[in-house]
Amino acid sequence: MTSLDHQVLGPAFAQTPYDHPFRVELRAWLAEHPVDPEPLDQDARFRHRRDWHRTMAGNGWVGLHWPVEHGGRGVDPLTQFMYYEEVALAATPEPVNTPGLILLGPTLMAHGSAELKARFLPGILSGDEMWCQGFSEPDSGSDLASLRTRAELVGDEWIVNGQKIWTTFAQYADYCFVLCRTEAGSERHRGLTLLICPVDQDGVTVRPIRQISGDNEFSEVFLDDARVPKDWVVGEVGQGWSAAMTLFQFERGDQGYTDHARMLVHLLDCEDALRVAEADGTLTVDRAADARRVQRDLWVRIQELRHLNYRGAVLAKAGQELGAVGSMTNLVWGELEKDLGSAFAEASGARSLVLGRHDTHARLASRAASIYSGTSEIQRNIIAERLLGLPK
Amino acid sequence: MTSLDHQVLGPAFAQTPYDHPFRVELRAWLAEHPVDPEPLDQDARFRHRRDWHRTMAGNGWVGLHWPVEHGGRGVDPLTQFMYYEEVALAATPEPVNTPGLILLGPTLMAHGSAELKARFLPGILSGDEMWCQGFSEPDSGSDLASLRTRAELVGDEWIVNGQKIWTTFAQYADYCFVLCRTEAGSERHRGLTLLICPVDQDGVTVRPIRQISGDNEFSEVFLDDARVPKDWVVGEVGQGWSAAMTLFQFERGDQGYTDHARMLVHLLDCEDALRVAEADGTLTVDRAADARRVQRDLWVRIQELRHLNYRGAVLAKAGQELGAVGSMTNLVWGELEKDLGSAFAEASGARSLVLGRHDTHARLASRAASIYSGTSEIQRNIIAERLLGLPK
Amino acid sequence: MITEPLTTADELEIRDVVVDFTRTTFTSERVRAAALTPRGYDEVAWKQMVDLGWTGLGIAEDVGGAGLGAIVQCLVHRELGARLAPTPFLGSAGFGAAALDVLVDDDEAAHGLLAAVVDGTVQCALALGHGRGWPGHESPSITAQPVDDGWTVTGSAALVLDAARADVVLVVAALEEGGWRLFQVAASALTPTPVPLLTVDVTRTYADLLFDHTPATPIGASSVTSDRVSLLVDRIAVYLAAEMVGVAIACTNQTLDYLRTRHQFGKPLGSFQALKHRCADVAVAVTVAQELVFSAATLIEADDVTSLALAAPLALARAGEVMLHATQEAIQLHGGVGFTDEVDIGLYYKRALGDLELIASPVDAYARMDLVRTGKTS
Amino acid sequence: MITEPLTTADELEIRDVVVDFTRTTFTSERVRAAALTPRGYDEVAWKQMVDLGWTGLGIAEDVGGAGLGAIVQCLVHRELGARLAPTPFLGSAGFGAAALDVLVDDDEAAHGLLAAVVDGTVQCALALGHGRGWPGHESPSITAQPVDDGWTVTGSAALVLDAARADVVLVVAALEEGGWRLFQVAASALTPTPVPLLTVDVTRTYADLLFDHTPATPIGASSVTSDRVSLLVDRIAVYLAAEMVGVAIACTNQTLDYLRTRHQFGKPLGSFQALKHRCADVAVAVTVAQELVFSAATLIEADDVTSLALAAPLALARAGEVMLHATQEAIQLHGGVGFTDEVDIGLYYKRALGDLELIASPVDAYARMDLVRTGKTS
Repeated sequence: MTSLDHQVLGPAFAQTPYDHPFRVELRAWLAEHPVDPEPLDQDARFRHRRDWHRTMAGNGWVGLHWPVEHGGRGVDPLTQFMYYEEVALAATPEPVNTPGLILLGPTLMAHGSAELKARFLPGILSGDEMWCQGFSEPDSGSDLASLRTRAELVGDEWIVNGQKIWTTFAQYADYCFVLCRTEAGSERHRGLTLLICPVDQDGVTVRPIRQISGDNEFSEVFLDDARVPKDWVVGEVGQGWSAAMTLFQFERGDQGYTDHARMLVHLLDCEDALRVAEADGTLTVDRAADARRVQRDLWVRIQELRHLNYRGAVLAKAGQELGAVGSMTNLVWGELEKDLGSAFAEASGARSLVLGRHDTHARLASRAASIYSGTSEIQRNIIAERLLGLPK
Repeated sequence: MTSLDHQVLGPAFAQTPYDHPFRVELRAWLAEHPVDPEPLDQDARFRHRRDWHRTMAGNGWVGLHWPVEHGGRGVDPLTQFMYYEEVALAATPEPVNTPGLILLGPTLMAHGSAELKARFLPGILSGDEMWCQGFSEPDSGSDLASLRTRAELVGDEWIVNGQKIWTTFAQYADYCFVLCRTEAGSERHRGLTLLICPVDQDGVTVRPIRQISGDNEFSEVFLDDARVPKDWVVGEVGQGWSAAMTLFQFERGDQGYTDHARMLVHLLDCEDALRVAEADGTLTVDRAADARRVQRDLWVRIQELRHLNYRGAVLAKAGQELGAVGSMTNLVWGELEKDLGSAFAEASGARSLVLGRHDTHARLASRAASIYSGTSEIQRNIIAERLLGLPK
Repeated sequence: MITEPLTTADELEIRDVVVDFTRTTFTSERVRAAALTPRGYDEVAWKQMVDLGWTGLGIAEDVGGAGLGAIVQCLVHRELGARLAPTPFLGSAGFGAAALDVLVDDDEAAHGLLAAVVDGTVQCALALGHGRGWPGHESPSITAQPVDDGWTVTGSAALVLDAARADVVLVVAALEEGGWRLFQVAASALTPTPVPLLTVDVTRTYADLLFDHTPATPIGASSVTSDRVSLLVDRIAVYLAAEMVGVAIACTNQTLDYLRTRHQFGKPLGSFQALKHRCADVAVAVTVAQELVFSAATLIEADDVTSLALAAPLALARAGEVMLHATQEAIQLHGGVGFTDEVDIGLYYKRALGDLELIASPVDAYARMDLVRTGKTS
Repeated sequence: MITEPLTTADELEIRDVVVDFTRTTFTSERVRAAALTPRGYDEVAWKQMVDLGWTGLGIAEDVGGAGLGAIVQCLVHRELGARLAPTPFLGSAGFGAAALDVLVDDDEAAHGLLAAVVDGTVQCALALGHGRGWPGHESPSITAQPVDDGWTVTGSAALVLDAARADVVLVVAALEEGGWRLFQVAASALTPTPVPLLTVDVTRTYADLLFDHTPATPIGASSVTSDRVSLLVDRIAVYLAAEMVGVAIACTNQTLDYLRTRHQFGKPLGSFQALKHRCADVAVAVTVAQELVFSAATLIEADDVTSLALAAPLALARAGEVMLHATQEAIQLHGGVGFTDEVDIGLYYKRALGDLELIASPVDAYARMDLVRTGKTS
């Protein structure tokens, strides 16, 4: 009675049925464009993702939520919701250039000058120019407003000095959007400006940070007299905090960000691995039963994430504020991602200690999930204070 | 290979083997003195416990840790550890008059005058006089030092006014030890005095508080010009905080307080109930398997509590400070007691919704465990700040 | 909770009316007082609810209902749960009406009974003959036998919701030739007369029912399959889950109010970060559970039985777990008063304990979900 | 942690010596550097440990050990675990020596090998022929065959601790007539030569071992029962559990240091109550797990095999769970740097992952404990 869709993704939602014309169209295109699985090596993995981005972009399958005037299809959030489910079901490479596509692009559309839009939006969409985000600093991890990177306008250039950290895939990026202090002596949220900084210049040094997984997904970015053209300001000078808040809204509002469908597809692999491990004696009966229970709990929790993402899409479609849903999805996603990573490895028992395996890697890499996009602790603070009205 | 002792209580400890002469002696006495199971009705239950206390006391089996000069046997804490295990194994009624036996008695021995000792210690031991503790107040639940009950010396009597709350079994008590403010205008820990207040007088009104379990184990105690003889002061006038801290040390240091052996015996009943419920179809196979896993986890957690109690006994025997172990046992005990209460009821499924059953009652009553003897939250604060040295 | 799954203007308007009525009607005092009455529920309030048409909100218009569908029905269950309303709404207008709707096609008898449920002349209760949960491979606990002049039913059902004072008991009984059929048994035909069980939850009445060749009238012309009975359980599971989230939301909101106002160590309790984080976890869990429940309700409305078969046990299991956790946390976060009868938090906890046994425990609901997901349902 | 199960003056004195040596020797830099050497461990430190007599602390005096018993042995495992010391101590002086002690009675060969392990001339590893965990009803994975001039062994063992560079592999092989016997296999007799496996834990070496009619020398005159092999597993489980609590204690202490000093939002991180409470929970769990482990060590010393059969799997399971939880919490509580290679927290986590697979996962250890408790061991 249940279809494969139901088995993998769960019950359908009224507005995004599994036979929706959009799904049918995208499935047909994906069936005609098979793609290899992702390699383990990080550099190869990034190239693989970038190539796939370009393939999709070349066929109009990237940035569907962007307005038609900027090269998108102007689809509504519910269609975007289906989009992410379908590309995940087809086991395509993970999205790349999301800092440009999800964050800076839409922020530019809201706050950017016509010149900046014309200059940067096409490259983001096509994947010809890659982007990274320069917000966090060594001494302002969870407390963004305490940032100290400063920029000074000298002639027709901003001269930027400071240090960013936790910048995802900076080593592959062409541009970094940098939040910095442009008003000497300003404090907290005031006097900040959001600049677009070219990465390939003498004043910018990228030092990748080695993670426990062996990856270098995050970098420190040292800005030593880095130069930014005077007009490459997103929004107004001194109004960087407002631009950043707009940008965060997009981060939290993107229904693909907390990728439930990829998780559900991975969980299917995980269930397969468990069947193999139990059959060949790698796992005892007791341990396999335990792993099965864990996987079932994960399926349930991913359904929860999926329902939050759906709610987010429904609210976005209705033009409503997404902040609330965003903090919840971030929290739910981060904790879930870790447990999913562990469950992957657990499904194969001792084998997943050995390097060079996807499950080994996934377990280690997933430990960052509840930290790098705002720690779970910060999310809980936000939920308690802003959404539940508990006193500071 | 395993004996019933091992199956119920777990692995032996080197210093308290299951064939220890003390255990043998006590077991023999208990075998000769069978006792009915506890009734459900609270008044009947209290009488049942009190009667058993008197039976044991009459045979020298109460207050074994008290010095011989005060009617005890002066046994060391490891013997006391065995004592609690043995009376639990024999399914005897729960201890009663513990506020006197565990707390006030030893505090009197440390801080009391010769007159007070002679007047009160024999009645505590024999169970002829019952005791309760008057510390908490309506507006100073977890924050004892903010208490407001005041006593004023008028002639040869203290006149006490104020209100206590969460006083266990006050309705059955002859005396209440009351911490109150005797120095007008004093604040926090200063100016407090510990008084012995007779309960049966006009100035004392006991209002039992109905719990969600239907019991009235705790009471509000209203003190309206209650009278206390001038000399019924434990320790010095104005040094009540110090006396209270001594008393807390005894509370935390008593190895029977966190009654692992009773829990292990109850868990055995619980395992039996589960077998019955699965056999007669009350519980599905899945639910029974889940309940079995929960019970196994509980056995493990009770073993942990047991090891903490043992460590406490070893430290006490060596004359060392027990505060550290005490906060841990309180925390571990409270959380465990709740889960054990739920597991009792879960073992019989829907049946345990019906009133008049021990499991129904135990589940409801256990919700108080992590609150009334200092909330789990307060215990965690203490552990983090005092034991781990994390900043206030 | 943090999100409100009701979105249309109509839904929000009905919600406000329902909330207004339940808040003013089901005060703590009235709820506690009603528990002590002979019928065990608030008869005045129940009559008002019938007069306001609540018993027909989710029932089709051609039998006198308002035909507003499952979302509105769930909204009512949620809000009644939030107030621990002592009424037979769940057993009669929820479970009973659903049985008439799902198990009987186009039958005058069903319509007559449905109309009577809607207009309050009949209060019914539902006894499921396969036992608890969804029908599986166990032997049925209630069977039907044809006799000369009609039918009788035989068997038992434990802790049947709202059955102690029902006028009619609807019985889903197994037929000898296989399949199931819905019967009605007049309360007066039951021997012994069902007695209200004293359970932890004083706001609700239960009874054990015994059938011993008890005269029963079939409703509907034909038998139905186990799949159809499963669909009925799906439906009532969603209703119950809606009540569960109501319970969870209400006790969480009461706890948040307490933490905002109660001071200790010179600060509002709610400013302590450890408590904040626990509130955040509860609130997120409740919010998400509510999304699962109302999403399942939309599947009832869309008649998507394939998705509902997954969504209903998922919603019931998760709402049940979350409700239990929320009520337990509410007790703990209230501190001393939390475990006393002086606040209502304990009543919510005890309602939770009862609700968890009504259809299927979370463990059993998950097992059902797994069977559906892997296509292994009977 | 919060309590220290070592109590006698002798034990505390030895502890201070061991802690002093491990702190100064196994610095983060040296540990990381050793991982990159061909042997994969710190050979200088290992020689020092042998010279200091650590390889003989828990071994009887008549074979050249110090005869200090299981508590001191566990202390050393704990402190080496706390520093993630890259040495073959656990595999050789722990597992290997235990096999010689438990499985062989009064035999010159065993004593000779034990003495060689003590004086460091031989480094050994242990391959268990029943597979992982405690022996049960599964077919053995390594069997022994008598041949003309002696014995051979056949089978395999995956991820054998410290086996990549061992001189001698001790093999517990199944005999055709039933029972088990301990054999030694020279590393040079192994084909293919074992290669160090690259695992998540760079501070430790593992190898997969293959035996294909590999010449093997029996140690001891007679075979032993499964019960005796179980006793061996009990013993080494306690040693491993001691290492586990060392790992848990060290990363928890590093985390507490970090929280005391690192500031955010103008306050030390450690003053945030939600973090405090999580630290309290971790510290209590670690403290209790350590009590379980050292209590089991006293049972080894008291030769109470009945109690040890329960206590060992309990200690291993709980220490394993707590270690994993403590290392995961350490990463989270460190925030950003926690998941980088710039601090050692990740190394502790990865050691934990390895340790959890060495003998038995917590789930399997609990299953063993249940069998023992209910008297259902084979």
